[in-house]
Amino acid sequence: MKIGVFVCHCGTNIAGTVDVEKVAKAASGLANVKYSTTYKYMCSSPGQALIWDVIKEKALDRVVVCACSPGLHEKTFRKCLEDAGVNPYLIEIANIREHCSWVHRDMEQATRKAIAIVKLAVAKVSRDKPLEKTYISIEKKVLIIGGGIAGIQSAIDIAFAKYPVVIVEREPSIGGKMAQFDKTFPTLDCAACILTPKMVTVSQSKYVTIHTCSEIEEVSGHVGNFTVKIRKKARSVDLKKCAGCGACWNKCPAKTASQFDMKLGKRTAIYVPFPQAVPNAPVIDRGNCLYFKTKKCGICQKVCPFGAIDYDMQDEIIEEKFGAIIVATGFTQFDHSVYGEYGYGKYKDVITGLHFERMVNSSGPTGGKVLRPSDGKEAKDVVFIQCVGSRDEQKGVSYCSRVCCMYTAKHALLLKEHNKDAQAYVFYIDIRAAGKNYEEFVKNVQDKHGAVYLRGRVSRVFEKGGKLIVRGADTLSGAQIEIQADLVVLAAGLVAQPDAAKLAQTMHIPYDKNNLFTEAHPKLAPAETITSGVFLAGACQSPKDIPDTVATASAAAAKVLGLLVQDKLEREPLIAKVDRILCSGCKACYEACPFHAIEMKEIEDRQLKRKRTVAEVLEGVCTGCGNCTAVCRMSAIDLEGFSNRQIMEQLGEI
Amino acid sequence: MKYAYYPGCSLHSTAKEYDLSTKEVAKALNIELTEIPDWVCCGATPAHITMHLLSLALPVKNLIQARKMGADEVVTCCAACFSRLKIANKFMEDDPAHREKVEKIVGEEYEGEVKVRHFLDVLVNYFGLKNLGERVTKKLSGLKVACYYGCLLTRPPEVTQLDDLEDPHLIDDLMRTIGAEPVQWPYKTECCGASFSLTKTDIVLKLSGDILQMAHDEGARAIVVACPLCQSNLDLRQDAINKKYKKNFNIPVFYFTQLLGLALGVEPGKLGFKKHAVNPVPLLRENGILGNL
Amino acid sequence: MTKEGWEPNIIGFLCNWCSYAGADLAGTSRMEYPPNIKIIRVPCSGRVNPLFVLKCLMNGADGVLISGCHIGDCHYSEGNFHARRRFAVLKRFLEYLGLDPRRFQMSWVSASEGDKWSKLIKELVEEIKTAGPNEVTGDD
Amino acid sequence: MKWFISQDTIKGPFQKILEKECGENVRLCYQCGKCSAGCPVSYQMDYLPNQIIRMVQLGMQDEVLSSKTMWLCASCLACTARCPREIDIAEIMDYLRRRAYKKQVIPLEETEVPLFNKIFLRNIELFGRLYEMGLIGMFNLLSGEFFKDIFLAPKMFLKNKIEILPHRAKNIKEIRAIFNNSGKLGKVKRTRLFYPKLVFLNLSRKLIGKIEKYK
Amino acid sequence: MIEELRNKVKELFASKRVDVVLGYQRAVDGVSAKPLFIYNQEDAERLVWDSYCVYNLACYLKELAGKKVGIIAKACDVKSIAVLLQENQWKSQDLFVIEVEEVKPSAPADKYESVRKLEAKSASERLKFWEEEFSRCIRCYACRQVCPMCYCPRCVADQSMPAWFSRANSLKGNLSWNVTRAMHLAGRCIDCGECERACPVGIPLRDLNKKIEKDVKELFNYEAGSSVEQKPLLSCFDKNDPTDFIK
Repeated sequence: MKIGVFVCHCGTNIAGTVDVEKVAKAASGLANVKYSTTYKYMCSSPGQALIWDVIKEKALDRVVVCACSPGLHEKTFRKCLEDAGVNPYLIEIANIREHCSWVHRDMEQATRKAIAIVKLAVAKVSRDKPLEKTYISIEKKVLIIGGGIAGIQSAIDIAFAKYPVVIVEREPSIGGKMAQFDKTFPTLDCAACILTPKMVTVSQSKYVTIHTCSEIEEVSGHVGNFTVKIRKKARSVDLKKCAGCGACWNKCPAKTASQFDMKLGKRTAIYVPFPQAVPNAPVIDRGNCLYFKTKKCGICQKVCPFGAIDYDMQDEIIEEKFGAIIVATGFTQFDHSVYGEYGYGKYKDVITGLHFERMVNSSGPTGGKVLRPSDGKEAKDVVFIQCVGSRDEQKGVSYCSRVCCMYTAKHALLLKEHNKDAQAYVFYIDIRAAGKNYEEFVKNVQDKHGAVYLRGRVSRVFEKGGKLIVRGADTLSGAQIEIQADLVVLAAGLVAQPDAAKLAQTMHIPYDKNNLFTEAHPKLAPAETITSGVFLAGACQSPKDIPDTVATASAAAAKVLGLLVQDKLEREPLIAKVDRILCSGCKACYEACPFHAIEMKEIEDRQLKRKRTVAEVLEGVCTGCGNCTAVCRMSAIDLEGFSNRQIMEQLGEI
Repeated sequence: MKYAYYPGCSLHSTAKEYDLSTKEVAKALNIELTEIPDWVCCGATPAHITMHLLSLALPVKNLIQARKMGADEVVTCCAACFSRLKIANKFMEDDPAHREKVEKIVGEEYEGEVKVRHFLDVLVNYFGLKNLGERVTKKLSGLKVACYYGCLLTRPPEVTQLDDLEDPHLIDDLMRTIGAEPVQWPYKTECCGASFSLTKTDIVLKLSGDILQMAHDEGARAIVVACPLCQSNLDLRQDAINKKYKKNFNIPVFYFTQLLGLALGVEPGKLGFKKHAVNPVPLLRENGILGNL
Repeated sequence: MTKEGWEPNIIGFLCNWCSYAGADLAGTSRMEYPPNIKIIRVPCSGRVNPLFVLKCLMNGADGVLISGCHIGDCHYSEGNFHARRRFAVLKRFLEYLGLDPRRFQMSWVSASEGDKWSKLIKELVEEIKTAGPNEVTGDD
Repeated sequence: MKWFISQDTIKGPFQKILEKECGENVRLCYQCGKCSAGCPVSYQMDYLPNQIIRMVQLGMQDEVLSSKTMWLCASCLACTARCPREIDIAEIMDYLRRRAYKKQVIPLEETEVPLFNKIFLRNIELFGRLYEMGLIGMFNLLSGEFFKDIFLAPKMFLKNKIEILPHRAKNIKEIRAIFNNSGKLGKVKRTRLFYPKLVFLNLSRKLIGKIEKYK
Repeated sequence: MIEELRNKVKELFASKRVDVVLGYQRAVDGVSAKPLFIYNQEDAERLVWDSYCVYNLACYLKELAGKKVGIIAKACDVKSIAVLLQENQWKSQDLFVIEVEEVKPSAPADKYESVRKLEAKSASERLKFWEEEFSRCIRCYACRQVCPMCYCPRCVADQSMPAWFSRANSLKGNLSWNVTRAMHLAGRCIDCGECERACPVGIPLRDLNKKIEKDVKELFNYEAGSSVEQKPLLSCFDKNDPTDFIK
């Protein structure tokens, strides 16, 4: 074994307080150290050249560099070794700058400590093992959970790079919440006009497969090789045969409230949620279908020219492999029925933002008229209440939903557009219009469209004489305000999907107290999760408006592509490894691993002539935290790069 | 069913009829109410806005009295007393520091919580509407009433834990059970001016006026209450309200116990209708609930 | 009981992501602290095997420190939770055997807590100084 | 209502004192105004509840204690029940009143309530239970509203709603003790000194009022 | 009673559900009992069961890996079996547990009395006490041999890469071994007492195990062998585990 020790001056940063020559000399006395020297800047190219030369000349097989913190130049020197034909993992860094020269003043003390540090490093390097980077194959296919604007955008970006994508959507059509919107702030272009083309693009792309009426059943495996079970709910309509002619839903006798129209309108039991639906094929809502309720009727089957109706269709489970997963499950609107002071959701004329979106939509249930659900009269005085559910620990969530200020302003404007003599009153606490042209938009709504903004939360809403009495305050003028409104629109906040937590658990990704999925790093990795290979797009991570959603969707797509373009996935070899001979299969490591990176495997033991189970590390999943090694009583599982031998050798040096 | 009974000052003066009718109803349903021996005032609002500790000490004093008579549940009818007693209990439970001080003040230990119940609670949730219904001998059919709960029955919810915060319904349920027709109206829990009866009469007139107006507009012929202060503000001050706001309200304000009493066939004379400022008899006659008194 | 010229010899197991970086920060911000601690870098406080601690004490270390990320900050999300439980047991047990509690300590130091780190070491060294040298009698 | 606030006021101890003594954290308030919106008496207040909270946040003790607002609070708890930040505003109002008593600051144009409370409690202290007749009489006398509710009185006798004579509690001693102790423990000034001041304020106000009418 | 037991065992063989059954037989002294390996119905006749049957039969399971085993189990045996199942050393379908009532005087009022006594002593006193105890250790590893939980293919004490601690019969070595042994039993030892019974030099080993048993009960409300489902003590955690000892 030939170890070389290279001591860096780092200008005066180290040499100023540490007698580097003395250190080099001391090092040369250590076991297996064949050579030691110092240099002004080891990280500089001449410095690296020096190391290179010495390695060649003295045929060194291990190196210790005494310099700055490994975080800074460990990689640099690994590279240097590799170039010199030595395994890059046969190097140790002795941190004699951050942990020595910079924190001590007394030269003698500092030098003594530096030598101690070098000893530890030499001890460790003497037990280093040559390691090879591991590579795992990648299934070149992407799963996107959620077919809203986020999922669609990610799909488009990935398909554009010619990689296959599978979108799993719970509803009968993709499009998500955006499909329900009328116009979009601040530009006021109509949501459908900008969404539909994208929906068509994905549906026509030969790289995209869309599973509607489908949900994730089970996820196993790891980055590069996920195995996913998808449940395709019985649609009762054969997509291959159906041409979307509409014969069936035009004849269907069973009517029920349309969820897409927030129950403001009706639909038939066999229905297409909205005209631009993708796929443009109906689905049978078995709960309301006469055939399923009474076994009578069956009209749709009779009238279908393509024989696409299949009452006996069953749920099917598809199992597919994916290299990466994008979670884009979006949000749901806060349920305002907890607000007793606003009528527990019992007042017909107290509606939410999403209701309003459907109302002002010219193809919506009211044909674009703002009408009172109670009596169908046109609404003149409309009160908008912001922060319903948001910023309210008492009844809702503590966070700000970020989009309500903007969509409320938009609603106030649309109200005016749809009815000249209508008046909008907006109760707000703070206006949050941070975004390109957002502030301008809100000001414009106030200045040009005469929306009255009142700064205060509404205390109570109640019905009297066919009107809604709204009791609020304007804290700016210090006045109490009572408004007799025809319609009250609650800017209900954005919250996680009801089953978000369940999904997170099946995916092994963390989520916060509001069931929003947690990103890998709040600033530097907002689109990743700590589970490598799983990414986040859109509002499932936190409330977002459309531009931000699309941005994160593309970000996630970029991350995924970065992954897929690798023909093999390179993994640092600093991961856990099991010695089967020592392993008793007690599962201590299996239970302790935070990443589910350990499997129990049955093997044939030739000596004992019987089967026994042992632990096995999933190289792709292991992150090298080493937690498993500390619970292994028989030290059968060990961590490369920080192995028991390396550390025990260091402890021998104290 | 046995309970210790804490009437509170009002029920011995301005709200005698409440006291009477309560006892009558209890008798009719053989719910045993034993008045706490020499109980003292709970301190009401003046106490807690003047001396915090006193506002706890007085109720606790009474609760201890109740303990002494071996009761572990106290029934009260006055919303204010109800609230004060409950708040005191809460403090004594959650806050050892206060507990210590208060016990020092009262000079006695308060071991264990004595549950505090409003009579309404006892009737609806313990005796049960079904049982009540079976005992009704005279349905108060056709009597349109506005059930008025006021502030302290429901607020603060975590203390009172009695009824829905924004849309309470106990009295409504009770009224339905005895055949009356409660109107749906939005002022169930608005404030009547309460303790300002003497000091800020003008405020009382306005707030109580609004309430009467709303009740009238929603088609109620009478108001049913469970709080003596509400009753006196709405009833005694109705004249003044009419004068001040040029109205001519003539809306009797009943305690729920009075109407319940009638429904249970208690002899009307014992229910103290005579004590009302707004004479309820005509209305009751009109609805064929009363013959000649 | 302190011998002439004796200086405490302390071993610190620092998790790579928080405490080691915190110690680096103490360096970059030139916060002085006594040179009695030798640092052994581990990926996570969860990597530290109780036998390491035992080994240190047997090899005559006067003090052992295990330092990781604050609860909730663990780079591996759970490592420090495991470490906390593991060493709660070990600490009590070693003290039961008569070990001076000051000799085995644990701390959470984040990557931004250079000041906490230097303060911690100052205190630690003082404590160990008062505790005196670790004298496990006998030899191998 | 224009003030000048110096940073000394803002740094001042008032907010902390309040938090310590009544256990409510006013810093939680983000001024949404829901309390003021639902307050039944705010139409008579000089500052809305949310403004009072804001003033506390800014340490404006004098302005707060000399305001009418807390004396007009009917303790209906609508604010407390609906506060999205779960601040017990009513409790804060109570506290402010108690503090006003302690510091003996009473807004000149708002004296009945403070006086009434004192009389009420005295009444309890004397009789153990409320003696309405005494209360009304004493209050009217001291507040200079000699003939207030004069028209109600006979009605109430007739319906013997209120007794002429007080009920005498047997355990009156204990009650006195309770009052004294809680006074001592709660460090509340229960000196009668305070009365004349209040009474005087009242009478003079009423007198001026009457004279005004006379002109 | 005993007949019943014998029949149960015979029945197991009759139905071919086991290769061997672990039980007790009378020892040569005609009084005490020693383990009995039953391979057929006849052997079953030698089965005995009384207050002299103290050994934890679970210890012998180590040697029977891979077979189908019936075992006569008292309370403590049952617990050890629970741990072995929890730790995946046995599959429940390979074990037929015949539970029997203990015919032994009931456990003392406070099983941790001795531990508490020691805890009450000063640190230096404790150190002195254990140093004396451990200095007697002869590293015969009998404690390991009899322990039902010591089933590691190769014990760390015998490993050389790395050598975890000195194998020499020195105080340090002895101390290291005994600490390691106790730590490796944390949350696993069910206090059957075999180790202490087996120790030729009479080191109060149970006082080591019981200390940890007591602590984990206090700290994490964890009890070894209380269920097969529970996770190993040191492989799981609770967000609210005690944190006060951390700076």
